[in-house]
Amino acid sequence: MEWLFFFEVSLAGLGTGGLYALTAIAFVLIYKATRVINLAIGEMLMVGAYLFFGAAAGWALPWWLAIIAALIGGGILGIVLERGVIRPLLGENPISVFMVTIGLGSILVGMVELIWTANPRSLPNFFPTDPIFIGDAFLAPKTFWSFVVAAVVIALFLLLFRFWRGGVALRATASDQGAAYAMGINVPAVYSLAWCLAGVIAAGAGILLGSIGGISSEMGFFGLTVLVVVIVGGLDSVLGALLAGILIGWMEAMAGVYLGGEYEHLVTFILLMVVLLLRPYGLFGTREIERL
Amino acid sequence: MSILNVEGVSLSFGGVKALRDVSMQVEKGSITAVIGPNGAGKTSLFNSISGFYKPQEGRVLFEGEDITRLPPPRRAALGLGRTFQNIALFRGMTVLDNVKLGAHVRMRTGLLSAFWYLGKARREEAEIREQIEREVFDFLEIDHIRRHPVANLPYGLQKRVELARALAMRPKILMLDEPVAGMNREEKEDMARFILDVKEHWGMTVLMVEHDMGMVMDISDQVYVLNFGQLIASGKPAEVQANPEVIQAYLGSGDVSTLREKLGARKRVA
Amino acid sequence: MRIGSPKETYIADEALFRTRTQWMWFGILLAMLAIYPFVANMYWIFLLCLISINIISTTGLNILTGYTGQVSLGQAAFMGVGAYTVAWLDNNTGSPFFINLLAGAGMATAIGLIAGLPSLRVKGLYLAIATIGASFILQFIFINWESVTRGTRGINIDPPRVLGTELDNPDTFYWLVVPIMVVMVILAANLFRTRIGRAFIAIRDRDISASVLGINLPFYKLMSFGIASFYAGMAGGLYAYFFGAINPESFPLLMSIFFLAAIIVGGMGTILGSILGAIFMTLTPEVLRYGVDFASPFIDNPSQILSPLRTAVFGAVIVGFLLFEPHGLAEIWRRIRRFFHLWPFRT
Amino acid sequence: MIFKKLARQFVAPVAAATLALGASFSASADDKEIVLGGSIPMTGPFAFAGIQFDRGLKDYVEWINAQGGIEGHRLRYVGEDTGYQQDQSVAVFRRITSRENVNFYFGDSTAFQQAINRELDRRDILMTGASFASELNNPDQYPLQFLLGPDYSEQVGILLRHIADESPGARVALIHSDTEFGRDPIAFGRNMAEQLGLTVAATIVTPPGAADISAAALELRRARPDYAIFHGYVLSPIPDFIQRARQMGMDTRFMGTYYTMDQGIINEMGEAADGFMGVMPYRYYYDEEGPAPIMDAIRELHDEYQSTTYIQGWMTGVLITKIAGETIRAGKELTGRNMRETLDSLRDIDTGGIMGVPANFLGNSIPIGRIYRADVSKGQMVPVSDWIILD
Repeated sequence: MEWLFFFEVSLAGLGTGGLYALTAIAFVLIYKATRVINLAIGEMLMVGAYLFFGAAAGWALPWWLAIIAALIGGGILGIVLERGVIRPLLGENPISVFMVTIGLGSILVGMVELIWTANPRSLPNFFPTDPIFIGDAFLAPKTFWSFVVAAVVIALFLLLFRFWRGGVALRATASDQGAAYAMGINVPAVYSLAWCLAGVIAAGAGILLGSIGGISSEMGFFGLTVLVVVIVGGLDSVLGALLAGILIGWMEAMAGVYLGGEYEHLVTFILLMVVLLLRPYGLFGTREIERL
Repeated sequence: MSILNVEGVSLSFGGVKALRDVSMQVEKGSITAVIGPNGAGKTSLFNSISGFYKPQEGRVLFEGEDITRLPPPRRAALGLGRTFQNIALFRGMTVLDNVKLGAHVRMRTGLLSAFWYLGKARREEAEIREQIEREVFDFLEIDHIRRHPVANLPYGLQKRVELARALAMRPKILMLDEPVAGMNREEKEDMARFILDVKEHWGMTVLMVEHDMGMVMDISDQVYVLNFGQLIASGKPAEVQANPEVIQAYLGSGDVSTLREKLGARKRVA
Repeated sequence: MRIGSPKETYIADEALFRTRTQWMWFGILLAMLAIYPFVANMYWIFLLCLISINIISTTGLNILTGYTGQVSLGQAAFMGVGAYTVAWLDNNTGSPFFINLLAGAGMATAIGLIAGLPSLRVKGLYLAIATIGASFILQFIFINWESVTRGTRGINIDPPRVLGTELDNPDTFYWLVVPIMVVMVILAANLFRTRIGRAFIAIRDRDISASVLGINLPFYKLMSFGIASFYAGMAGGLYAYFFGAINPESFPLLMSIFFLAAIIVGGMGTILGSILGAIFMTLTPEVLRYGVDFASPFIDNPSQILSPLRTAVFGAVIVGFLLFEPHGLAEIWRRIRRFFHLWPFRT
Repeated sequence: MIFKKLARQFVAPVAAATLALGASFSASADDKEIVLGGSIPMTGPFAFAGIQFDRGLKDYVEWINAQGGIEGHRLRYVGEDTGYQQDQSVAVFRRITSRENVNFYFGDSTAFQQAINRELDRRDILMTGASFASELNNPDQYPLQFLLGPDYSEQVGILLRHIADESPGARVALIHSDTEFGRDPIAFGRNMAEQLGLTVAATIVTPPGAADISAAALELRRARPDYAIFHGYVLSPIPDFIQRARQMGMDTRFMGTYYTMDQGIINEMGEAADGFMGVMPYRYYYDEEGPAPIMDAIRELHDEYQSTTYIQGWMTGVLITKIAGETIRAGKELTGRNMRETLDSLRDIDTGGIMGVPANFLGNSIPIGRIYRADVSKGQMVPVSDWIILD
């Protein structure tokens, strides 16, 4: 029974970890392409969830149409943020850009509260509700399905990143901007593309997260844990984001059950401090070389 | 008597060998120049001396003391002052503050005294200010811009402020990384005069890296030539100039700007 | 129009206020601060006390972030350390308030130094994130160290007593907080007239060159963390006395962002910026309230848009300043002043 | 206009001009008026309740003034939004008290009500509010505050009492959020459960704002409790817990405390809400049994359902009216301290039917409540116990 319980909790942790990994990918995508640490990722996720809520509950669209609408909305949001705020600041002190994303997060929260108020809401359920059993271990259907969706999206994204022309342009830009520019890649378009894709992914993650636990204007808090995930994984490493996402999801579930819910975030942030002190550039990140 | 000894220093980044077994001596009170084509390892040598790079092999001795493992600030405190190839002024400060910062290692103001700005802090600031005005500003003729933010100054003046900052440290050895790079003829001549004055009036030892052969040949007492991280020649300017290996190195490098400079140097020497 | 003023000595030229006019303005400012509590109503005195506390904390953060270039999102948590220290002393030892305040600031300094340790390994944004981590861990301690912090229930603090009078209301507390604020701002301004302040700026502008020029980076970075936390601790202690009760939720991450926003809006790396930024950020919600009051006949549920509007405007102010006036209000102020210096000869 | 307002607040009350202006709005100097100030969370995470408090208070004030006020005094309510932020709540308090002569004040959170306690004493104001924190239920520390019902510990106590009656020796799980709100009654609840012979099968903590409670749900299943009491939440993540528990085939009965027990739980959860129980100190809008003049007045005013937090606004009004009325009749000034004395002397308060039994203060709280159960087919909360009085 104990081992079964351990196994079940682990599975539940992996479920959350899948969402962390998915959101972390959105984050890493932005970082790789534009070198922006986007603290507003949690708020972008929240906006995506609210767009879905608005489309499904407000306009009464069927859930699949509402998802498409929310994803498109998330993508547009990404482009608008990039063109409107991030691009004018590119090349500025990275700290300014970092703080601008904090400001953006606040604006997004304010807008969502203006439109939908700060009341927590629940999203219409679109996952199958039959319980899932792996052996004897129970897995909540929401957790299972959101993990499946996250995994499929991540896989799709990795394929895109590898084989699609836009993905190649993204990777080229990420590894050497100047060279990419010289090769005729439209670097500004790549910036927009990265933000757009990240917006779509974040919106998707928001819908998944919201369908599990409901939505509120405070769900951007999720972004802080994602920040830890990407730091632990290494800011510019997709693989790192995936593994660290899963790891942290699992660790939080373990801490929550075996230590108590109040320790969930504590272990996350202690892990963060340890990684920063021992391996500042994360498990898989590239170390930046300093020049005089 | 030599003030600085570099003994068999080797430095590599990953697989790239930047310096291979380089040894040199800087005599007290001399002007010593390090020359070589682009990428020869001149700045790497400078950085190894001032402590930003840690060589894998060899030692650096300053006044007979092994400083190879000392962090940069400790070396500065011992009396190694320097300027940088790409001007490294602190853009958020005025000329005066930049120069005062050079005197950092000579000052002792502690935190409490600094907060209240009474007694020691106040006295020390006034003393340093007075010294800088007397020794540095007048000498380098930059007293009229002391309250200007450095960011908006023309290039030549910025170079001069950088020299001023290094001088404010009152170093025992002044290391200049390409002091006249990018200057016009007139500015170069000014700078050459300043460097000679530093040596003659202040008795300071100067170690410089420079591309401009004319200037090197004109004012140096001793020249070291680096190529591909190795020392290929050393001696008095005239000896070095005549060294076939040196000529080969410069011609072989295909470095157009160096060649042009070198030709210009010939003309001037002649 | 004002013309140059020749100096007799370098000491005079190194003074904080170099001209008679500057001294005069400073005197006028002090006089206004002294008169203020007699002419303003209680609410506006309350606001000025709050602004003073915010100025202290903002100034500290500006030393760390604006001057030394080390971004910190832990300022509120360090305030919490100061506040909890004061609260504990107040409830357990009965020591006089100035001892408590200094102890609070000292404790915050100690914690700040520990939290600053990652700055020796990482910089820039990594450091900012490390400070987020540090504030969460501190928050956890505030919540769970029940024997000292009383956990989520929070602690009540008795008002400070001076000569038998309780400073339990803004109009009396004013005489404690405003002088402390003025002194701490002047101390900060002094700091940047000395080698320590210059070392901070040098680290911000070019840390490696600074190191080669003789500045011990770890030492000065930690010192900067220590000073910022000292200011935070002092502000936190005053906060505890001012509000009379604190709990773990009194010092959220959002508050750290508030201070960061204040230095962006005011101007990074200027003392004047800390002051203007803290004033601006504290008063913006007030102005919005008047704005919404004013617009109330034309909109539905005016009272229900105020706080989301504040959140949005808070963000917009950060974004707006970074995009359009990255040097903040201090720069605007400088331009205005220059205009009047030259007036009427040039515009 | 705005400038005029600004000026009004800024300029010295000593200035003659301002005196004139000031007199026009500090009408409360005229002792025929009772002022109820309020820091009201009209926005922010607690807005769902704040908006209803505000409506309830406004409606009550209008109603009581139409009845001739309180012993001939008009009641006036001045509330402002706080966004549910403590610093804003304090600022609103300062703002309102610096221009009004406030007798009563309505606070929006435990933190604020604690923080402002000293100020109440100084200004001699009697406070009540949205918080049912056990911490505030301490007349020594908070002499000028009272609660509008049972404190959170007492609410959990009432639930446990009901459980012990219904199924003695049952296994109970406590699920709470890791917040001040959530932690409040836990220690008390565990103690009381033991005294009542119940087994505390698990105490599960969820981090604040937690979206995913998968692991906690598994923990709940492992504990296999007969009852699970949620505290420290409004809605989320309760539906998720219940849904998962049902999927895992558990037959645990779920319970909630006051702020969970509004109609919202039925509206939001639908079918899954059926059987959800909780403690409620007030009658629901549709609870028409027994004589209840105040409930009738509410129903007369509004045809549609009114939330429990709206009724809480009325409850505030009813208690204020009792306290102020008695104080006036005793010929005493309406200071906080005088009114506290009145409050202590009140016996068997008639709440006009908001509470089904006569109310008595115990300390700062009124430890009375009743267990209701969600009946989804009716779309209503139906009583499953009598009024339980804790002592």
